[in-house]
Formats: sequence, C-alpha cells, structure tokens
Amino acid sequence: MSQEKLLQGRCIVEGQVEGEALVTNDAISFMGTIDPKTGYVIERKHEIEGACLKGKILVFPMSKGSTGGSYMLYDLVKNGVGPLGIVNREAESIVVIGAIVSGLPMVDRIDISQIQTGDYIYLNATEGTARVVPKAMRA
Amino acid sequence: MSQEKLLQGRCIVEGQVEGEALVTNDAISFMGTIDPKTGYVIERKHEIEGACLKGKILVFPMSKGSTGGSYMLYDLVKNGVGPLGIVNREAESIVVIGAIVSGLPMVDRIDISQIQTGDYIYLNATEGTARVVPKAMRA
Amino acid sequence: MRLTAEEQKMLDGAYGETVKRSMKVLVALGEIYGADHMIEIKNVHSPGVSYRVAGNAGLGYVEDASKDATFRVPLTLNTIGIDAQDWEKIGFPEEFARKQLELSEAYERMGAIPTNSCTPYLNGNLPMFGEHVAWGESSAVAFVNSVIGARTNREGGPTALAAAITGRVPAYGYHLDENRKGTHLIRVEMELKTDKDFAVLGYFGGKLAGKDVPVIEGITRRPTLENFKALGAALASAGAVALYHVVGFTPEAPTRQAVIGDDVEPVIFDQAAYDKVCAKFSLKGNVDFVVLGCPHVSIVEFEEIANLVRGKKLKSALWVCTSRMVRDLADRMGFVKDIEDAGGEIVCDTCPVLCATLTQRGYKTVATNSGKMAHYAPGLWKLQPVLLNTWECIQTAIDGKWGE
Amino acid sequence: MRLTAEEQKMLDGAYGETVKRSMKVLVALGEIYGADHMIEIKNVHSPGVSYRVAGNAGLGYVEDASKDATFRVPLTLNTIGIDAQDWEKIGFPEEFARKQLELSEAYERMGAIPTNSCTPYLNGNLPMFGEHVAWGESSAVAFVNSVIGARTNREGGPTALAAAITGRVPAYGYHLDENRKGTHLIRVEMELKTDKDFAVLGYFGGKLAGKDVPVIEGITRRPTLENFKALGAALASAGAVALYHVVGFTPEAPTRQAVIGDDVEPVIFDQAAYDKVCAKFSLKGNVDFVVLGCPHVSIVEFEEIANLVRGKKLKSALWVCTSRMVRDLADRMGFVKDIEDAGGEIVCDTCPVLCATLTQRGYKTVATNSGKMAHYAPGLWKLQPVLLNTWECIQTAIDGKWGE
Ligand code: F3S
Ligand code: F3S
Repeated sequence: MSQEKLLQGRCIVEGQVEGEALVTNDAISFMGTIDPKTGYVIERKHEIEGACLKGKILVFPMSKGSTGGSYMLYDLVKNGVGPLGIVNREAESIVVIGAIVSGLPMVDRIDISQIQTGDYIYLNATEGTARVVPKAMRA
Repeated sequence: MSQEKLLQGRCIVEGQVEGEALVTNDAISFMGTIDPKTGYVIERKHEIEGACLKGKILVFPMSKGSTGGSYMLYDLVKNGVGPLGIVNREAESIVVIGAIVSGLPMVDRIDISQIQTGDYIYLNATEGTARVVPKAMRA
Repeated sequence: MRLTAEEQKMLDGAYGETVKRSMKVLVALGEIYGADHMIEIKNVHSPGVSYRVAGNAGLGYVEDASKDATFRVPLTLNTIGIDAQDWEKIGFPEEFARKQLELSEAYERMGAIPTNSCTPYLNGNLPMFGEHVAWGESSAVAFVNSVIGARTNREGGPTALAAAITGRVPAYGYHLDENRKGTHLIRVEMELKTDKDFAVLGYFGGKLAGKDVPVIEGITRRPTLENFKALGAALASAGAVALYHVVGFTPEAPTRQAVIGDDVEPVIFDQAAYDKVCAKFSLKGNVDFVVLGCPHVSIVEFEEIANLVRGKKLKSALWVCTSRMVRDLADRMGFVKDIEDAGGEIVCDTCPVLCATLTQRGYKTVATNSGKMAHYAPGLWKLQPVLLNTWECIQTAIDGKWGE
Repeated sequence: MRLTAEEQKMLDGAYGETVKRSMKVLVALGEIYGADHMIEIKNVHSPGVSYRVAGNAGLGYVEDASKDATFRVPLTLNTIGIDAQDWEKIGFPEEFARKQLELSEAYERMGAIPTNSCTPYLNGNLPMFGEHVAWGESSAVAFVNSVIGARTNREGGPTALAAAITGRVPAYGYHLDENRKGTHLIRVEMELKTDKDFAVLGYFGGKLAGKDVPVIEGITRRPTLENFKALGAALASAGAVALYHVVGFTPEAPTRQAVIGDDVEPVIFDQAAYDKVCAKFSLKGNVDFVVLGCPHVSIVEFEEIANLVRGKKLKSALWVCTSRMVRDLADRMGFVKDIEDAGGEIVCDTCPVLCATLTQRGYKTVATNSGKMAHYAPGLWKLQPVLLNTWECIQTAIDGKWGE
C-alpha cells in the first residue's frame, strides 16, 4: 500500500486540486449530518463522525438521502469549511449537483478502496485522475 | 280534410288530455319566446306570435335553443298558463325534459302536417295516439 | 332500459318527488337516444346557473328541487351572471344580483361547489381519463372529453341537475366507445403559436364539424393547456363540438389511424383559411372594451397579462375574467394590483357572455383573444369584435384602438 | 449531449451565473444518466420548499439564485413548513416561520406560484397527457406520471429549481417511452373500497417495486381521484415509485399487454397481504392526534369530513391538511366551520411530515387514512400510527381512542 498510485475515473466537475484524503466507506447523506458552520461531521455513529471536511479531498462511495444535500455542500463551501474536491465510486445526483453549484472538482468511477484517510491526493478532475500518495510514504 | 283521424306516434310522457290544437311548423325555442306569466308567444315573427298556449295541445316539429327551455315549460304549467299536452314530430331533449318535469302528456313521431290550429285533439299519450277532429267538422 | 334495483327505487319515488322526476327525465332521454342502461357518474359540472340563462323559470325549478333533494355526486357550478363579491362595483343591476344569489343558494343548498367558473378542471374538479361524468358548458365539455379523455355528453342545466340528483346518466353518445371516433379530418398546414391561432382553428373546425367529432392532424408543436382551452371553446361555439382529437397529443389519438382511419380526405387549414376566419372579426378603429379570459384565465395567463400591463395606463376598458380561486392566487402574486393599477378590472365568477348585462356600459366594439367571445359578442350585445392575440389585445387597450 | 443554440447560450453564461450554473447541473446529470439532448418542459412543481427540508443551506442557495434569475416556466410550490397565515395559532416557532417566509419569498421573487400544496393538479397546475414536466414531491410525481400520463422524473429541490430557471431537463428516465413500461405485476384479489384500502395496496406495492414501475391488475371498480391519490402517495413513500399503471384505468394501460406483456408472474395482493400491511400500523388505545389530508384533501374529501364531524365534539386533535384554495372554497360551503366547531383544525400550506415541528404538542399516537403519513410518523415524530379509513379516523377523534 505504500506506493504512489494513479487512479483513472471519469470527470464530473472539471478542475485541479490537491489535499489530504478524508475517506469513508459509508454513503453520505449531507443533509443533517454535517455542521454547515464548522464542516464537522455530526451524524451519530457515522464512520467519520467528528472529522472535519475543511480543506480535505472527500472520498466516499456515493451520496444518498434528501436532495437538500446539494445545498449543504454549497453552504459548506460558501462558509469556507467545505472540502476541496470529491472522489466517488459512483456519482449520484445529490453530490453531483452540490459539486457543480459550489465549483468543487469531482471525479467518479474510482476504486475508493485504494485510498485511505491521510493519503495525499493530486486530483486532476479534468482528466478524471486521482494521483494518490499513501500516508505511509508521506510520513 | 274534414274527416276524423287517428294518428299513431310514440309515448314520451304518459297521460290523457283533450283540447284545441295550437300548431306551428317552426321549431320552438321556449326560452325567451313565451311570456311565462301569460302564456303568450312573444317571439317576433314566430309563426304563432301572439297566440296563447294556455289550455291548448301544442303541436310543433321539435324544440331547439337553450336547455333552459325545459324550465320555461315547467314555469308555464306552474303558473297555470301552459299547454295541456304536446305533440311533436321528433322529441328533442329540451321539450321532453320540460314535459316530464311539468307532467304534460306528450307523444312524438306524429305527422304534424295532418293537424291544424283549431282542430280538436284527444291525446292518449299512454297509447301514443292523437285523435284529431278537424275544425271543419266541429264548426 | 334495464335499471338497477337502486335506479328503480329512485324512479318509483322512494327518495321523494324530485329524485323520481329526475330519474324519469333520464330514463326518457335514455329511451329516446337508445340507451339500454344507466351509467354511474363521478361528478357534474352544471351549466345554466347564470340567472340570465335560467330565468325565473329556472330559479323556480331549482328552488323547488332544493326542497327535497341533495346531490349524490359532487357538482361544480359554471360561470354565473355576476361577480358574487364585486357585482355592485362592476355595475350589475341589484334586482338581477339578488335573483342570481337566490339561484346560486338553491344550488348550494343541494351541495353545489361554488367554483363559478368554466374551467373547473383548474379549480379542483378534475375528472380522470376514461371516467364518466355529466358536464355542461360547451368549452368545458370539449376540454374534459378531448384533452383529459373523460366521457360526457353536452349536458344542459336540467339534465346536469337530474344527473347530480341521481348520480346517473343514460349510456349513450360520448359515453360509448363507438361514438368517440372522428368524423371529419382537418390537416393543419401552418404553424400555430398563440391562443388566438388555436381559436381561429377552432372557429374553422366548428363550422366544418357542426356537432360531430373533428380530428386535427399536422400540429407539430405540442399545444399548451391554454391553447387547448382556446381551441375547444371555439370549436364548441362556432359549431357544437363536444369531442375532438389532435393527433399525437390528445390521449385517445396517438395516431390518425386510431381515431379516424386512413380513408378520410382531409380539409386543409392553411394561412388562407386562417385569414378568411380572421376577416370575420377584423374591426379597425376605436376599441371600447377588451376581454381576456374566455374561457376563464389560468394563473399562467393571469401572469402573462400582468406582465404586459405593468406600469401602463389603459385607454379601453379591460376585463380579465377568471375564477375566484385563481384571482386569489394572482392577488398573492401581485398580479391583481398590476392590472388594476393600469385601469383593468378583474371579473370573477362571470363573463361578458353570461353576465347580467353589458348595455349599461354603452360599448360598441370589443377586442378579444377568444373565438367564443368574438362569436357571441355581436348577437348578444351588438359589439363589433376584433380577434387578436393576447399582447395585441393589451396593446389595443393601451392605445384605445386597433389597426389605425 | 447535443445542446440547442439557446441551451448553449445558457451554458456559456449569456444569461448570468445562476442560469449558467443551472444548465451545468442539468448537462452533468444528463451525461451521468446517458441523455443525449435536453427536453423543453411545460412547468415545474418544486419540492424542497419547506424550510425544515431546505435548511439554511437551501435558503442561502435559493436566495442567491433569486438575485440574478427568474423562472422560464411556471413553477408551483409544494407544501411548506408552516401554515402561512395561521402559523402562530397552530404553534409553529417564530424563528422557523420567519425563515420559511424568507425562503418562500425568494422563490416567489423568481416567479413561483404559492400553491403550497402537494396536490397542484387540484390547484391550477394541470399538466397534459404526454407533456414533459419537472415535478418533485413523490406523491404528486406518482399522480402526474401515472394518472394524468404526463412525464417527469422524481425531481429534488435543486434540479426542480434548475429546470424552472432553464425550462429544460435532460432526456432520460420517465421522459422516454422505453422506461415507462411496467417491471412488476400485482394482481389484486380482493375488493378495494376506501382510500385506506388503496393506501394499503400502495404500501404493499411500494415495498415490492422499490423504484421500479408496478402494474396493478384485477381492480374492477374504477378508482376515484382520491383513491389514486392515496395509492400513489403510499407507493412513492413505502417504495420510491414514480410511475405505476392500473390496467384498464390509467391512460397508458388499456391492457396488461400494453404495459408489461404476458410473461410476468403476478404477485398476489389478497386479504392476507392486506392484513399483513395493516398489522404494521395497528395501534390500539388512546389516540392523541388524527391526520387527514396526506396528500392534501380535495374539496370532495373536505365535504366528507365535514359531514362526519358536524355536530360532534372531538376528543383527539384533528388536522385536516389542504391547500389555501381548497380551504377557501370549503369555507364558502360552511365546512371549515363544521370542522372547527367540532374542535378540529384546518391546516393549510403544510402537513405533519413537512411542518416545522410537532414536538411542542407532545403527541404519542396518531390515526390517519394515509399510508404515507403512517409510514413517516414513527421515524419523524415518534408517533405510533394506526391506519384507518376516513370514518374510522373521525370516530377515533370523537372517542379519543381506537379499538378498545
Ligand atoms: S363561461 Fe367561459 S368559455 Fe367564455 S363565454 Fe363565459 S368565459
Ligand atoms: S406534502 Fe402531502 S403527501 Fe403527505 S407528507 Fe405532506 S401531506
């Protein structure tokens, strides 16, 4: 696992960003699970409860729940506590809309099991790629 | 023409009445053509303008015009100035409804050219017959 | 006619005189028209509820009925003869208004829903596809039969009343599959854009089809609800059309084959035919009166009109006719104020064809986007009509004249 | 995706940032779902307009949008989080009410029609058969797709907004013929009479079909509008059904062959299946709260309720949820007074699922005739539900309890 990897997916929203990965294997329902003022995950028992989205590349399988979740992503970014970019296994409309309206680079069709929280990601959403530098290598 | 005739038609509303015929070859639009207080025909240029329906057997080809005409027949009869019975060439719903709701014996499918104003009619609507005694015979 | 036990009970007088009389009427009609049974209906839309149409005779009849009968199925009221709230302001005679209110109350005692509109389908009375109903008001009949695909004959006031009291109509006419096929084919060979364009087509088709079933083909852009409303009202007044089909758009007409077959020669509706109809309604000069909302405007039309008059001052009188419910919604959206500020009047519950009278206003000319209104205006109120599209109507109201 | 010149202009920002962003959203969704072009829509019914659902995030987003965009097509508003007039009397928190009104105003600035109801088709937003629209609110989506035969996907708040701003949706899902065929077949082997019966069938069908397209056969008596309303709401909440067919009754399902063919084995819905669903919602004992009007009551249901409560005194709280327009009509007919005199509340614009909160009332149990309400009540407000037909609901309200 300690080798740099180039994962190829599909561009959903163009753009290039880099940052530390915050990874969950649970689907995310943005509405009601994140504090829009702080960016902290407040949903009880969520795999990443207590983590903060701010400045992270958010990696998760797909979105779910109320379509208001799109707005939540917009609000987080507007409040300066949102993620920098999004990596999904399968793009679902809630997060797609949220990423577009808040201008977050996003790719999908990525095997997210290849990424762990703390890995560093160079996300070239325009090309549909995520270059992953494992935490182990960075340490 | 001075012979008694038995005309066979179809029963629309049952009942038996007799009286003098008031005949027109124009279709009748009851609404707006008859004064409901007096029973006089007030429609300008109608073939029987100026005649009164009261106590007559009204003979005409068919009804036409606003469906409110049914009510007019009801009103005439309620006001005591309506006809006693109705003879039509072809029953049309406006007069049928009017005859039913005001309890006027009515037949249709009668060759009305066999009847003239002033003839005396024994109307057996139940049997669908009109026995016509020509004015000439009565005189 | 075969009657069910319940129907026979009604006919025998078990539910009182009015029910008995009503059932007798329906049985007699059924026999005249060759029906062999009754159909249960879901609801009624009653015409003949303007006192100008019903008269004292109708008022007396309905009042008598209301003494011992109530409605078995929901009944909505068509356009009445006054604005039930603002009749005084609009200038309808008090004597008439009093009689109208008595008539409406008699209906309401039996359970009538006071929609007072010719667009009940925009006001909560929405029949379903294939459902049997008993509707009157020719424009509403055309809509519900053709666009929704429910089934009704053109009922008059008395039969609508009998239908509501018994919940039945005889099974004949447009209730039966075999009478819902097309009889005349019209091929449209021009582009139709505005409600006026559809009204002109409707006038043409009504004259052609009389009381039969026209099928319209060649329309490429989907008609809007408002287009259908304009089309049906004109078809039903220039002719007596109760059912029409638009190939590719109305629910019973996926294809021409499905409704009329391939052997009927089409009559062409092209620019020349269009112009010929318009020539009948082509007044030029001073316009006293502009009428929109025949049939009653939807909230979408209300907004369109408000957008056109906002900030303007009108020289002609303008009536925007609609239902109370659409008016209230438009009020919350600010559109009532827009129109009133410009000098227009919102007229609810009634319209220039069914209202008490217009003569007190002394108008001689009228502009409208409605084929039905243009058709009736000369005969009813001696108004010379011009048929225009909505924005031309408003421009006319602003200028006080058209075409000079 | 192929875009028209006008669509490309929107995407390129010629109409401002919000239009651009909206078109971007629709293009991205189109690409995800494999659409190759956009469809022009006739109108939008927007969900996500309760502040409890939209939250501050939604409020901020919609307010931002309202700064530089207006709607290209009519948009009606779904059920909001308060009764816009009587929120104080009903006891909704002021802070919430203020936010809700801000959210509604932001929509209205862009041109929204404040129907505030999940039955827009009874309140003047009536799509046509075959027409493309963009509707949200699952019960309304099921109705408009299935019963009217218009075409929409299940839109959420953000896509409905984008659709209204651009007048477009991507061509995928239920807009396309090939996706409107049935996937599951249910054979009804019992007689369905009440709205509750249809709700139970809907719950059963929703669990079975998930987000697919159930086809229901074996229904012999034509469902009423209210039956369809109850059925669709339950199908769409117990499952995520956006389209269903009832063989012989809904417009796209004249026969089973037409919608699902002959090779699908039916799942049987009989008395045993019915009872099994009812067993899930079978509280006995004290009932604090009775809810009718999910979806919002029609004027016909309003009358039915008024007839049942007239002259009675209710022990349980009763909410009759509806639109302002239906309420006003019912008020003129005396039904509002009937219900209020008995101690019931008419709640407009909102409902117990979308309202600000119910916790201030301290209810523990609820009776309802709605499969959707019964489904959501436990999770949302910790209310133990019992599913009853309308007259049983009223009897429960009178007795303050059920089944003891
Ligand atoms: S009833 Fe309606 S269709 Fe026209 S004539 Fe009056 S507005
Ligand atoms: S929006 Fe309508 S469908 Fe029920 S949950 Fe609320 S009343």
